[in-house]
Amino acid sequence: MQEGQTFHCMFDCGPSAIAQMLWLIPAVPIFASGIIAVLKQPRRKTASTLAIGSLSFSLLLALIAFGHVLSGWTNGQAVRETVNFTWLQFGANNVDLGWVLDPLSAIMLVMVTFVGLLIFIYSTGYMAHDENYTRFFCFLSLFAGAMLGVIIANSILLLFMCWELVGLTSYLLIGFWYLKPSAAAAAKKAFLTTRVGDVFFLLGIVWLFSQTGTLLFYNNGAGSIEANVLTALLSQHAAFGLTAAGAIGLLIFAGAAGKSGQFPLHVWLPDAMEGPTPVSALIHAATMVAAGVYLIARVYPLMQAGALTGGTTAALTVVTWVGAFTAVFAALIAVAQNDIKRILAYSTVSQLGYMMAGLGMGGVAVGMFHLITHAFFKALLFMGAGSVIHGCHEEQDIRRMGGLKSDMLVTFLTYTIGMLALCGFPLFFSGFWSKDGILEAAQHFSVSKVPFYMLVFGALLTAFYMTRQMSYVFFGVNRGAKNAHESPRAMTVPLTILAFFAVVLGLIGTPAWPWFRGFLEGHSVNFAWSGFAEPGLPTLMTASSVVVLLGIVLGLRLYGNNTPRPDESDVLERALPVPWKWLHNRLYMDELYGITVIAFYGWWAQVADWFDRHVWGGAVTAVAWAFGLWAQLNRFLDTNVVDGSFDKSCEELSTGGGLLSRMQSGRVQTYLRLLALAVIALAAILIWSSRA
Amino acid sequence: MIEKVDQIFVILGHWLVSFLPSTLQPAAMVLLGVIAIIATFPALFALTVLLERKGLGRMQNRYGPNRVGPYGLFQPIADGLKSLTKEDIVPLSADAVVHFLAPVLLVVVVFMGYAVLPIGRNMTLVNMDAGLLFFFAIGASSELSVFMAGWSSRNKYSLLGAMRAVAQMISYEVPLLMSSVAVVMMTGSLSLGKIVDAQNQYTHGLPHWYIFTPWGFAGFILFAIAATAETNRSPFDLPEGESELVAGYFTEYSGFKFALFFLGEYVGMMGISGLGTTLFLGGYSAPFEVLGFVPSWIWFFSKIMLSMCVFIWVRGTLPRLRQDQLMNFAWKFVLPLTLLNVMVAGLWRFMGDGWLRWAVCSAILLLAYVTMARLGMRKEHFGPRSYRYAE
Amino acid sequence: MNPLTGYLLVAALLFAIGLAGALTRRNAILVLIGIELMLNAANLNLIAFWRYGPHPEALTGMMFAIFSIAVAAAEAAVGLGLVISIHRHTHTTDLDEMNRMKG
Amino acid sequence: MSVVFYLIAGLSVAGALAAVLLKNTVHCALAVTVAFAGLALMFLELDAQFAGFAQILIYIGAVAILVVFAILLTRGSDTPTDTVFSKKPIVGLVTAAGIFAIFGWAILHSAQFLPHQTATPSVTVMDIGNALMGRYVLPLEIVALLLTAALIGAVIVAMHEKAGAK
Repeated sequence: MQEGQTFHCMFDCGPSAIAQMLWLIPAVPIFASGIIAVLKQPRRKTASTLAIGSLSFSLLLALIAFGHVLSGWTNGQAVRETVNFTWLQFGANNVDLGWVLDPLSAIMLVMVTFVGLLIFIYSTGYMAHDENYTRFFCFLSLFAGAMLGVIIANSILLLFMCWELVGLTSYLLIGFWYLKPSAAAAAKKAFLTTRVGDVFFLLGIVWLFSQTGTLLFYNNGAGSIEANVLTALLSQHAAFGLTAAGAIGLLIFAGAAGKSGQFPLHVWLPDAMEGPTPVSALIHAATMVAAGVYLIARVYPLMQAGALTGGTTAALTVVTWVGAFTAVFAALIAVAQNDIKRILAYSTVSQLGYMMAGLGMGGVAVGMFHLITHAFFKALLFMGAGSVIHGCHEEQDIRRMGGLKSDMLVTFLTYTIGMLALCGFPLFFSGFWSKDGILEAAQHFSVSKVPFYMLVFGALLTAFYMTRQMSYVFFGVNRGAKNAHESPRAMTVPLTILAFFAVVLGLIGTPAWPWFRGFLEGHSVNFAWSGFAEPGLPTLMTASSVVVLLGIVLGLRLYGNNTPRPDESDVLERALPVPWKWLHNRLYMDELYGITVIAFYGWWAQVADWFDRHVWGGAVTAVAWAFGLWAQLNRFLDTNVVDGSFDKSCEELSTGGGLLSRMQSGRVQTYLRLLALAVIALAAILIWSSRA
Repeated sequence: MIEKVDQIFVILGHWLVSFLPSTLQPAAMVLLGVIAIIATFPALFALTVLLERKGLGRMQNRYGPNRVGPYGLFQPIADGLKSLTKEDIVPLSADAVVHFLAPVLLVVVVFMGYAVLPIGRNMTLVNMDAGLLFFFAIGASSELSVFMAGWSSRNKYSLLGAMRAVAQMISYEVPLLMSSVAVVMMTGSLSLGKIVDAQNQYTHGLPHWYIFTPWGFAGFILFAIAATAETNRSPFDLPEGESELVAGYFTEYSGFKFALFFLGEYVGMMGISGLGTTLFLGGYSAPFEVLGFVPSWIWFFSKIMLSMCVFIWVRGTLPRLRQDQLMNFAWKFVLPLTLLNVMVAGLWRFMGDGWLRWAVCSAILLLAYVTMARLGMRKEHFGPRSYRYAE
Repeated sequence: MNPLTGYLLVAALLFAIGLAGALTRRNAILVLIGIELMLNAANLNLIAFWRYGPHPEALTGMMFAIFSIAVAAAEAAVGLGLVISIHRHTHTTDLDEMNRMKG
Repeated sequence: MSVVFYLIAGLSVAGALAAVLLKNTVHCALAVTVAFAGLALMFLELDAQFAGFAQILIYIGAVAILVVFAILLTRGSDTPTDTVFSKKPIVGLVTAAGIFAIFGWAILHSAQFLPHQTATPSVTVMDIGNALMGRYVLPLEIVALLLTAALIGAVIVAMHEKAGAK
């Protein structure tokens, strides 16, 4: 620890050793990334070993941190340890940075490092033949570090810095195959779209800082989202009847919406699938897109500020509506897509909508639980998709697959588990429990019942499009050109591990044993079957099970054994041609943006260009011409007036210098003697004058 | 009782001094100490020479001295008698005064170094605050005597040997100092007594010697290398490389003056071993807490003799370096590592307690060692030698 | 006699001797030696004033002397380097012959 | 004024005189070493332990050796046959004598105003270290920079020029 660093603590003690060392968790992967960056391209083994080793180290530390929080929790105290230090000082204000160890960050740390590590390992298999393997691991490692930085940040500024780093690595990795024009375009699109949200986020940060004077979340009661600061914020009023807290919350949510692909900033996420599949799995399914959700969870006290008991706030209502709308909207589009990764991408958008809605209606625990379970099964699905793509020789169109269940048994089994978890298949899969939590929260939502019905409809659609995809890919006959093959062990082993967790993770959040909620909210939990018997819950569980089964049955009926060949049109397309066309073209969102936002900017750019060429350019030319004239005049003066007098004075100087140079004999000792004599003279004068 | 045995020399000294009037007592005590040092170390020198000749003999598969006395034990006495009785030859063109002063100066400064070494508990002749600095200051003076010997002999072998020796001693004095600086940083004192006290503690019966830390271990190795070079011992014995320079700077010395040089060299070795022992090996402290009953001075002398054995062993094992290798090794390998070691010591000091600092510090040092060694090995191409003079 | 006076006199004497050496010797190295002597004399003054001055715990004179020693080391290194460099060009260390500005 | 002081002062002055007067350059260098050693002893006599040892380490251990090296490298170790003094040495001698006269006069006339602290200052190496790292840290850094510059400069100045580089 450096000096000058202050420690803040919630309890009687300073932060524990693990809290003080928490910075190592992001620092080590970033450091590894730096080393990999300077490695030569052929040092592939070194690069992957460094990346995996550093992340394993982070995982180890994350587990220790998690254990620390866990032991604190079992001893009946909510652990929240912060380490803060001042980064800059200007005027009376400090820019403080710091990190925090609490249940929220601990559980996210474990999730990100664990899923990340599996995907790193998977990447060694998936990217084995890529030329730029070293660069890939450099970016991946940098991403992991930045993401972990987002998680541990206790300062919204530090969070924003890491947030932008995460955005950068996302850009770099989407455009990893930058020679492909579509990848480069997708990278650019992702970067710009998320930037729109980030501008609002930055505004929110600035506003928050100007109102509270602190950037820290938690700082012994003086942090920006702690109770007394929030009370002050609530008394401030912004426009449209919002309090300052609500307005800042909305601005921050805009940033989160950009990163988490919420409507209307979702357009970049499906295109982001141009990146390598491990990237899609890690960044665009499991971790980065969840950063938005995590951000809302982190500033939840701010979003919730001013809510009456059982009530909600404007900010949370907006979050809920946007989330619920996105959930249905994206699920609808997913029904009519043919690219295996694109379906999963829209599914991700939809599930992120669920998380947002869960946060909005049910609080941190509900949304975060779905985030954690989703991270595992969606990473599993993406990696399974990657395995399929790999096995089918880089084929991504599901119409050209089929019958893979015998060729790729491990992939098939694990993919099925992931799919069932995503659909929320009753009782045995984690998705069921987490989605159920959201539905239950929606049922009790005080503002409106519409989000509940939207989410139920979304669940039906989810089950349907996943079944459709499964039928296309794994059932029926192979419609592709070549034979498929199973992927190497480096890819299947992580799949198996993730599949295991996709099943068992549900157990920590069942109504009978809401361990997860208890852990996050810091109260103790006991196992009780009676948890199932809460009023309305059995009905809800049954209803959602029925909806899911309905979706699956519908999918199987339509696509089960007679999946169409690539040249045929889809079953639904034949039945409902017009809606299909709309859905297949993603409801023309990109086109809408094209004729509105982009067209406007294009027009604006043309205006600016015209101004540049004619108005400013003309002015510059005129100035240049004037200076040219001035220079001509100067030259005339120089040659005739200045030079003449200068030559004359030089002659005089050299004559005078000749006289003086006699004194410069070049003998050192002569100079030294003169110096000494001067000293004597000076001393004599001094003494003589002091006597007088 | 144990205390009494440990302090036996101190008690003896006080008893002897108590016969004098009290005004004279401090001076007499110092005088006694000086006499003790001047008596003990030449005796050890004789023992070491015998040990060296025997040990080298065994290493080279021969017997070594075995004619004078049982097992050749009286060989040093015979050697001494021979030196004393031989004619003292001064070359005609030599600068007689300087020629005479050189060995005297060497022996004087070498013995002066012992003034600050803690030989045992309460057995430091002058316990001064800047003891380490004193030792190095005195050690630096011995270079001058080497130069005087070489220059005054008016013999090109002597002069070349002296120049080599002085260049080598100056070069290796820097790493020697730097590796000690790490210890000074950790102890926060230049006083050798305090350095020993800082190491004279035990956890679980194991000592807190600096050699048992990453930086201390690295520092000790570097110190040992620099000390070997500083005392012109093999494999750094170019100044007296007999195959090249006859006998280096003491080619023109014979008889008793030669014996003085010989004495100076060995006593200097023991002195620098004593310093290394004090800095890194816990000085007079026992290696295990349970062995604390053994008198402290026994430990000090055992450690010195052990390092003398290592000196002998190294001499019997390693071939001599070439001049350019010697210089490259000093400036491009040992010095950077000592500088790094100083930084690592700082890191160690500020990283708090725990396993992390062990891992980080060891990793840095190991990485630096491997990298530098690799770089050094890679660029090794043997071109023709180039000689540089000032003209 | 005040002990400080004694030290100051010795320092003045050494300074004068050093100056005489620097002014009269032909060999550039010996001129440097003379200058070193003068520096040392100044150091002696500093230390003596520190010792007998009113505030020895402020360490001012001592610090001056230590820095002066360090600067003198640098001066000696550069000065002797220059002498060697000049010797390489002109094959002399005689200051009377080194009267050209160009090497 | 103790006997020790007179002894040391005599040693230093004798060393300095020898350094200036001797013919052989190496003898001069060795004599100046004696003067340096005398001064170091004088520092010790003045209770400036650290400065004294630094004086020994730097002047005897480094500067004297450097001087000796320079003498040997410039082939100055042979005793010159003609005079060792430059032209018009009398001017230099008179100047030096003048300086000494003024200094001596000034010292003797200000003797009664000179401070006279008899108490031995209790300054440890620790104090010096604290002062160096505290109040005098900027000078220390500057000296470090200066020494680095001097090191590089000396190496470059004395470096063997490559053939054809002239």
